[in-house]
Amino acid sequence: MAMGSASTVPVVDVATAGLRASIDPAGHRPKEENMNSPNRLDLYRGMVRIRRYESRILQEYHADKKPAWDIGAGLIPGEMHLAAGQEPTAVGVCAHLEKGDAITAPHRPHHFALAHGVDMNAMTAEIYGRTTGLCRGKGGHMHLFDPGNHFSCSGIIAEGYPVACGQALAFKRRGTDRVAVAVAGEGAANQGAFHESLNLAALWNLPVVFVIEDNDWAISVPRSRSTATASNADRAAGYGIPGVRVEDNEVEVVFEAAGAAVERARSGEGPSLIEIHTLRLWGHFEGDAQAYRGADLETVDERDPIPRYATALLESGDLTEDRILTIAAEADAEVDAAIAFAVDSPVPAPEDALLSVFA
Amino acid sequence: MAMGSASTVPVVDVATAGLRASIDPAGHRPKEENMNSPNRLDLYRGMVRIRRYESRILQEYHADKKPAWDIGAGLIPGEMHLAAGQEPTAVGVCAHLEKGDAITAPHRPHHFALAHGVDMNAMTAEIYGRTTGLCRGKGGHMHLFDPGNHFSCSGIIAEGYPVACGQALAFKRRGTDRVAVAVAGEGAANQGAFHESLNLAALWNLPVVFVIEDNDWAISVPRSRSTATASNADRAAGYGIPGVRVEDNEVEVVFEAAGAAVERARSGEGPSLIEIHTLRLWGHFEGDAQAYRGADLETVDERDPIPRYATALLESGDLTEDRILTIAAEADAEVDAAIAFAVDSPVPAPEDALLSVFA
Amino acid sequence: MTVTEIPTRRITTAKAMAEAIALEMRADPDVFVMGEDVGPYGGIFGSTTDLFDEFGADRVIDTPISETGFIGAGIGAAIEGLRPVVELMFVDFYGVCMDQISNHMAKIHYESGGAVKVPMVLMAAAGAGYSDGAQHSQCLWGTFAHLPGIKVVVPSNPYDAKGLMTSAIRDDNPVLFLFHKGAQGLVWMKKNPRSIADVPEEAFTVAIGEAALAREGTDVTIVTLSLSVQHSLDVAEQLEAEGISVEIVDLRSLVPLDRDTVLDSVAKTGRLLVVDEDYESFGLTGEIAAVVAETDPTMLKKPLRRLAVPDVPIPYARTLEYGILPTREKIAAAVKDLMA
Amino acid sequence: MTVTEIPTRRITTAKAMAEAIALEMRADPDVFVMGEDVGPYGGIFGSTTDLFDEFGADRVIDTPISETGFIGAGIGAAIEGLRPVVELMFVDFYGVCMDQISNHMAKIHYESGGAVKVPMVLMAAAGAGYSDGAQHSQCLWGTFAHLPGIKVVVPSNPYDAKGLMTSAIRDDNPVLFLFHKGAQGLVWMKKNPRSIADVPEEAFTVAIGEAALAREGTDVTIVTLSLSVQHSLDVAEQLEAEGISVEIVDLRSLVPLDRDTVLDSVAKTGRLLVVDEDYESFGLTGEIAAVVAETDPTMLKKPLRRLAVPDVPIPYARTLEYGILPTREKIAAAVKDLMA
Ligand SMILES: Cc1ncc(C[n+]2csc(CCOP(=O)(O)OP(=O)(O)O)c2C)c(N)n1
Ligand SMILES: Cc1ncc(C[n+]2csc(CCOP(=O)(O)OP(=O)(O)O)c2C)c(N)n1
Ligand SMILES: [Mg+2]
Ligand SMILES: [Mg+2]
Repeated sequence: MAMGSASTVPVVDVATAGLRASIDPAGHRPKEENMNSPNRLDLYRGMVRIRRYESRILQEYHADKKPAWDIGAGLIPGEMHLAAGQEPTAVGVCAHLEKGDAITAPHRPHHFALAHGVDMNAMTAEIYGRTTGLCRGKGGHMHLFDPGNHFSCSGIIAEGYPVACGQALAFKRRGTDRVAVAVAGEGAANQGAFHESLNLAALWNLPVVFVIEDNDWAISVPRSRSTATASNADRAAGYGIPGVRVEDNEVEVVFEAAGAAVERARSGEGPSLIEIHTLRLWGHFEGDAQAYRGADLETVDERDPIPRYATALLESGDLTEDRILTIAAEADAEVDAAIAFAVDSPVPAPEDALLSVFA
Repeated sequence: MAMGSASTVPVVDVATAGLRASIDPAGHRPKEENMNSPNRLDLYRGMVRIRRYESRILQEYHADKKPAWDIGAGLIPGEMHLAAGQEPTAVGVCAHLEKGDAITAPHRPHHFALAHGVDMNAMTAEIYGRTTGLCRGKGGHMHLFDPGNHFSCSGIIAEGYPVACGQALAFKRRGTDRVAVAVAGEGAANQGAFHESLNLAALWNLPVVFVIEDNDWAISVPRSRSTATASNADRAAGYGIPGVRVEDNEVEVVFEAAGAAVERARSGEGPSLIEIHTLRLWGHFEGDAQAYRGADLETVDERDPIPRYATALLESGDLTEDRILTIAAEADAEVDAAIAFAVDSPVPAPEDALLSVFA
Repeated sequence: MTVTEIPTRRITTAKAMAEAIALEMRADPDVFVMGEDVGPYGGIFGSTTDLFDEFGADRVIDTPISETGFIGAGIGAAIEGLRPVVELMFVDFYGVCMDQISNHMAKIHYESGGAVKVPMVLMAAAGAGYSDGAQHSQCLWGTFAHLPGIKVVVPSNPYDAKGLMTSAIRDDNPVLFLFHKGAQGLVWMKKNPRSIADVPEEAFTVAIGEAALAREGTDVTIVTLSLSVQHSLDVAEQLEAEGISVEIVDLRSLVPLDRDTVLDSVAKTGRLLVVDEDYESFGLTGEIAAVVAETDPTMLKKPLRRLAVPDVPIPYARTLEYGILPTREKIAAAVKDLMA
Repeated sequence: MTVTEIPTRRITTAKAMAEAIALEMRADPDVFVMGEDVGPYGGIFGSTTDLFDEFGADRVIDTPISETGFIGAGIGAAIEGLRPVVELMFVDFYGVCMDQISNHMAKIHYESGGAVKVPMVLMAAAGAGYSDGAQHSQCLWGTFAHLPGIKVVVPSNPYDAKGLMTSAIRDDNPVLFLFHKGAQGLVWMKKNPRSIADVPEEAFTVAIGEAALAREGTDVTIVTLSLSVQHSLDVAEQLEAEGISVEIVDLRSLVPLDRDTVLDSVAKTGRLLVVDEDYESFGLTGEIAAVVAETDPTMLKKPLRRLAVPDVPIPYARTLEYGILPTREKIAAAVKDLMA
């Protein structure tokens, strides 16, 4: 890490947080509830759902690449960037979103897709390259498009930021109170598009929440060798917008910070930036041996946010051991079904590659 | 202007500043002298020299475009961006530079070229598109290259910033104490290249001085409609480097701020940013009717930094009415000679266009 | 080419573009304009003249010099169903925003398997001829036509400019609309009288993907576009007096490319000159050559001729610049060569 | 192609690139490497393997994800006389830094009238075949070859990779070195055995601008480059058994383009297939067609054939992707068509 000290955000008082049922599968809740205390069980459930998904994709991705590991082989080919460890970011932010709000995610998109209500079956079928996929097999894991949920992602670093500004511009022009969330990694915050987007959103007072997932690494390059400031929140000041750095990879802390930012955007007060110090539990992409990671790798498991949150909820009485098992089982069942759906879906015909260049 | 308040820089005590002779035509002086009090007569002379040059180019540019004004016609064709009013920036900064230091200038480059010692004859011949020009007529007014003085410019907004970083990187790798100065307008500070360069220079501790000339306008777009912060100095903080905004278009104030930044770079302490609130005395380019400029245009002449500086120097006794005339006459003579040199030089043969694609 | 029943007036290409945009803005509140100096200034090359006065700052939006930012914002707005008309001031500046153009604007529809549409117009000025140097004088249409997912149109006259702009705005796909500065009919730039012409007042379309036979002839086919159409027409008139009959195909669109019109003309004349102000190699002239050579090379009575910028950056000095541009003199000489 | 007097070993294309860079770095302290993950990681596609260990962080520099910043910095360093080897991780990312590449790296020498040199290598991974989707699978060499001022080389095998890299580093001009991921010989990607081959240990050059006759034949000429050379060689071996004699021109360089080798071969065989993994229109296949058609279209006994990506973005699913790539099967079918 470079110079400067990170901003801190008070941890919400977990004892006073109540439990409420979610109203849609993605965990979106009515606006009036969102900004208040979190539904802790929903947050936990949302994280577990993502983790079970990523773990299973991990397993399936590698399953048929043996004995000679070939990136292009198997039922799931291509690059695979999994978000294990970063669940607090997606779940904490998306808990404040409603259907109709937009997200542009980067190359590591699954957690935000799931947390924002993208259909797990269609998403999985896309990752398997099937005709039932979100994009009929044309997009793949880095290019998931779900216009119904205003969700998209892009494999080009930081280039989802400008697109989110445009979605926010459309929301604003149409007089809605929709919000656009733009997500990128800490490595991406050194790309020109980041700067241009923050200035544009600030200048035009657009309802955007810029989220930076700081997982310490951009592939093999540590933050200290990519970023001249310890907190991108410092950069927000250069655009006259609020910037906050969430130092803890805890879903409730993220929830709190995101609530303020989403509320600000939704009420027409303009954009904000949230940098969340999160954790890349696994390699940058699958197949990454992480030799460069050194000692950082040794403590990774201890820093896993999900067991830690489970422990806290057990202690506070919000969760029981039984419930933990049920939640995991429910998630597994959903994931199993999605994988089965994908595997059973047809593979596209080669000649379909010629379709959809133009509308 | 948007939110926030500008940083201020103390005006140097003009009464204590002595007069010294310059040691080379560009006004470069030995290092040990540069950082101290300014040679006020040199500063004045440098500004007048630029102004006489720009005024004469203005006149020559329009002279043979009558009666029907045609941008491509006449002895000087093409776009023409003149820097009248912005002399304090170039002169104040370049007074600290030595032969061997580098500058990357933008589309409005003449003042920095002249202040940094680019040969007026060769530069003028280039603007006239002659074989004796700096670039044998291939470059033109936005593409002046003088490797001897490590001077270059580019017509693409902010894209000189990364190149200056690379020159600074070379200086540093070679173990010299050379400095690179990157110049751009306030409009350019919203381009991605600005951001990437500041981060890179800060991260690698490069000897760069980033200069922003804030002349309130980017063609017809006022700063308030381009920039979400009142001072780009605020942005420097996002890279952990010093940023200063010089609110007054006064050469000695610029000199003072630039001295600190150049000294910092030269001594290996890394980059800084200086934003100078300067004045675009004329149109964005020649032919610009400036209808968009409104009331701002009315006070332009009062804000001309050169008469104001002359008055101050007359009052302080550093300058006499006689001296003013001599300095103007000397400048005119030099400019006359340069224009004569250009006009008398040969026009390139059409087939020479095929040369120099590759070395 | 003009539709004579409808009231027309002589207007410039620039005015024709602005008029097409205004008509679509009146008809559809989702159409809006963004770009540098498109507001009170009216566009550096006049493409948005008077729009600000009529539609105000909310629909004619001056942007910061953040092309990645605002072109990306155009894409985002288009995804949400608006119909942005975004100006990149000079096509030469594509390099600061090419990712949004080629990896996003061009690909989102395809990547989404057709689920997402990007109904957006990106317009940009192109072309040389007034000593604006290597970074402000390029055409680059070959660069964009190479990349799948973007329709590319390049009008040569006011009528087509209006009709193609209307089509572009109504198209559900991203359309790159390149206009040659020298064909805009600007008061401050040397121009061919063909840059001012009769154009109907009301809205009309010119179909994207259809070339025009700008002139019929029997001896030589010139396939070209943009300002070079104007030059070629001048040359054809001059050569007619010398007994050479020149047919001119004005491509108007590069994507989709109207191969049939090209092939029909070459089949008729057997002699092909491709005139292009873009760089010669790996561009338009090659594509036209391939269209012929993969169809039937025996159509060519003689080797085809390419007249384009000979793979050098555009130099500044007038003699150098005209040394590499496809001027009337060079077009005429190439036609005569083909007839020799 | 190997020089037999010199000790050789079988190495991958990736290793050959890294070795060439290492040899030049040992010989010239001004050579250094910059890019994302070029340090301890050794380059995502192995192009800088082991360089960090030998030369350290000062000469093998990991950069932030700021391609405009660090490519521009490469240009600035080159202007001052250093010889940077800069990696753009995937050529698909060109859009975020194309201004530095095309308006600066490519033009400074020309704009300066020859006064300034930019001795820099920009290397980037290209190509599809492993389901990396529309933004990570392009070749795009046609895009760069269209723009004057950049030499463009694209090796198909380890020997040429080493020799061309050495030439590129020693060249006083900017050289874009594009390498196909599928021809790197990576352990984690399906590969053709041709991606591992004999290469001399010491430094040697392959001249930029010279094509190679990868195989001699008499019936059909395949003009191609990069991974498609490997496929074409496989096809030629297979078709030999069927009595069809295929000649293969491996272009190796696109700029400068070795027209003579192409024309000599087509003059000999009279049948031309151009195989390209870049997009079909306005690219390499067109350029080769033009070279023939402007020289002598009667050389062609039959219309030439183009086999390239049919103007669609690269789709993700394996069936779709191989539906549009120039596979061995499609090459063989096209050759047979030409012989029919
Ligand atoms: C413009 C661009 N440059 C480089 C890459 C290659 N790349 C993909 S992910 C990545 C690292 C991203 O790091 P970060 O933004 O921190 O996100 P993380 O992977 O850590 O989630 C890089 C360099 C890219 N996709 N786009
Ligand atoms: C990337 C890019 N976008 C747009 C332009 C067109 N352009 C040239 S100068 C200019 C305004 C520059 O404003 P500023 O940076 O404030 O400099 P000033 O002209 O005021 O000196 C613009 C938009 C350009 N040259 N490059
Ligand atoms: Mg990261
Ligand atoms: Mg300005």
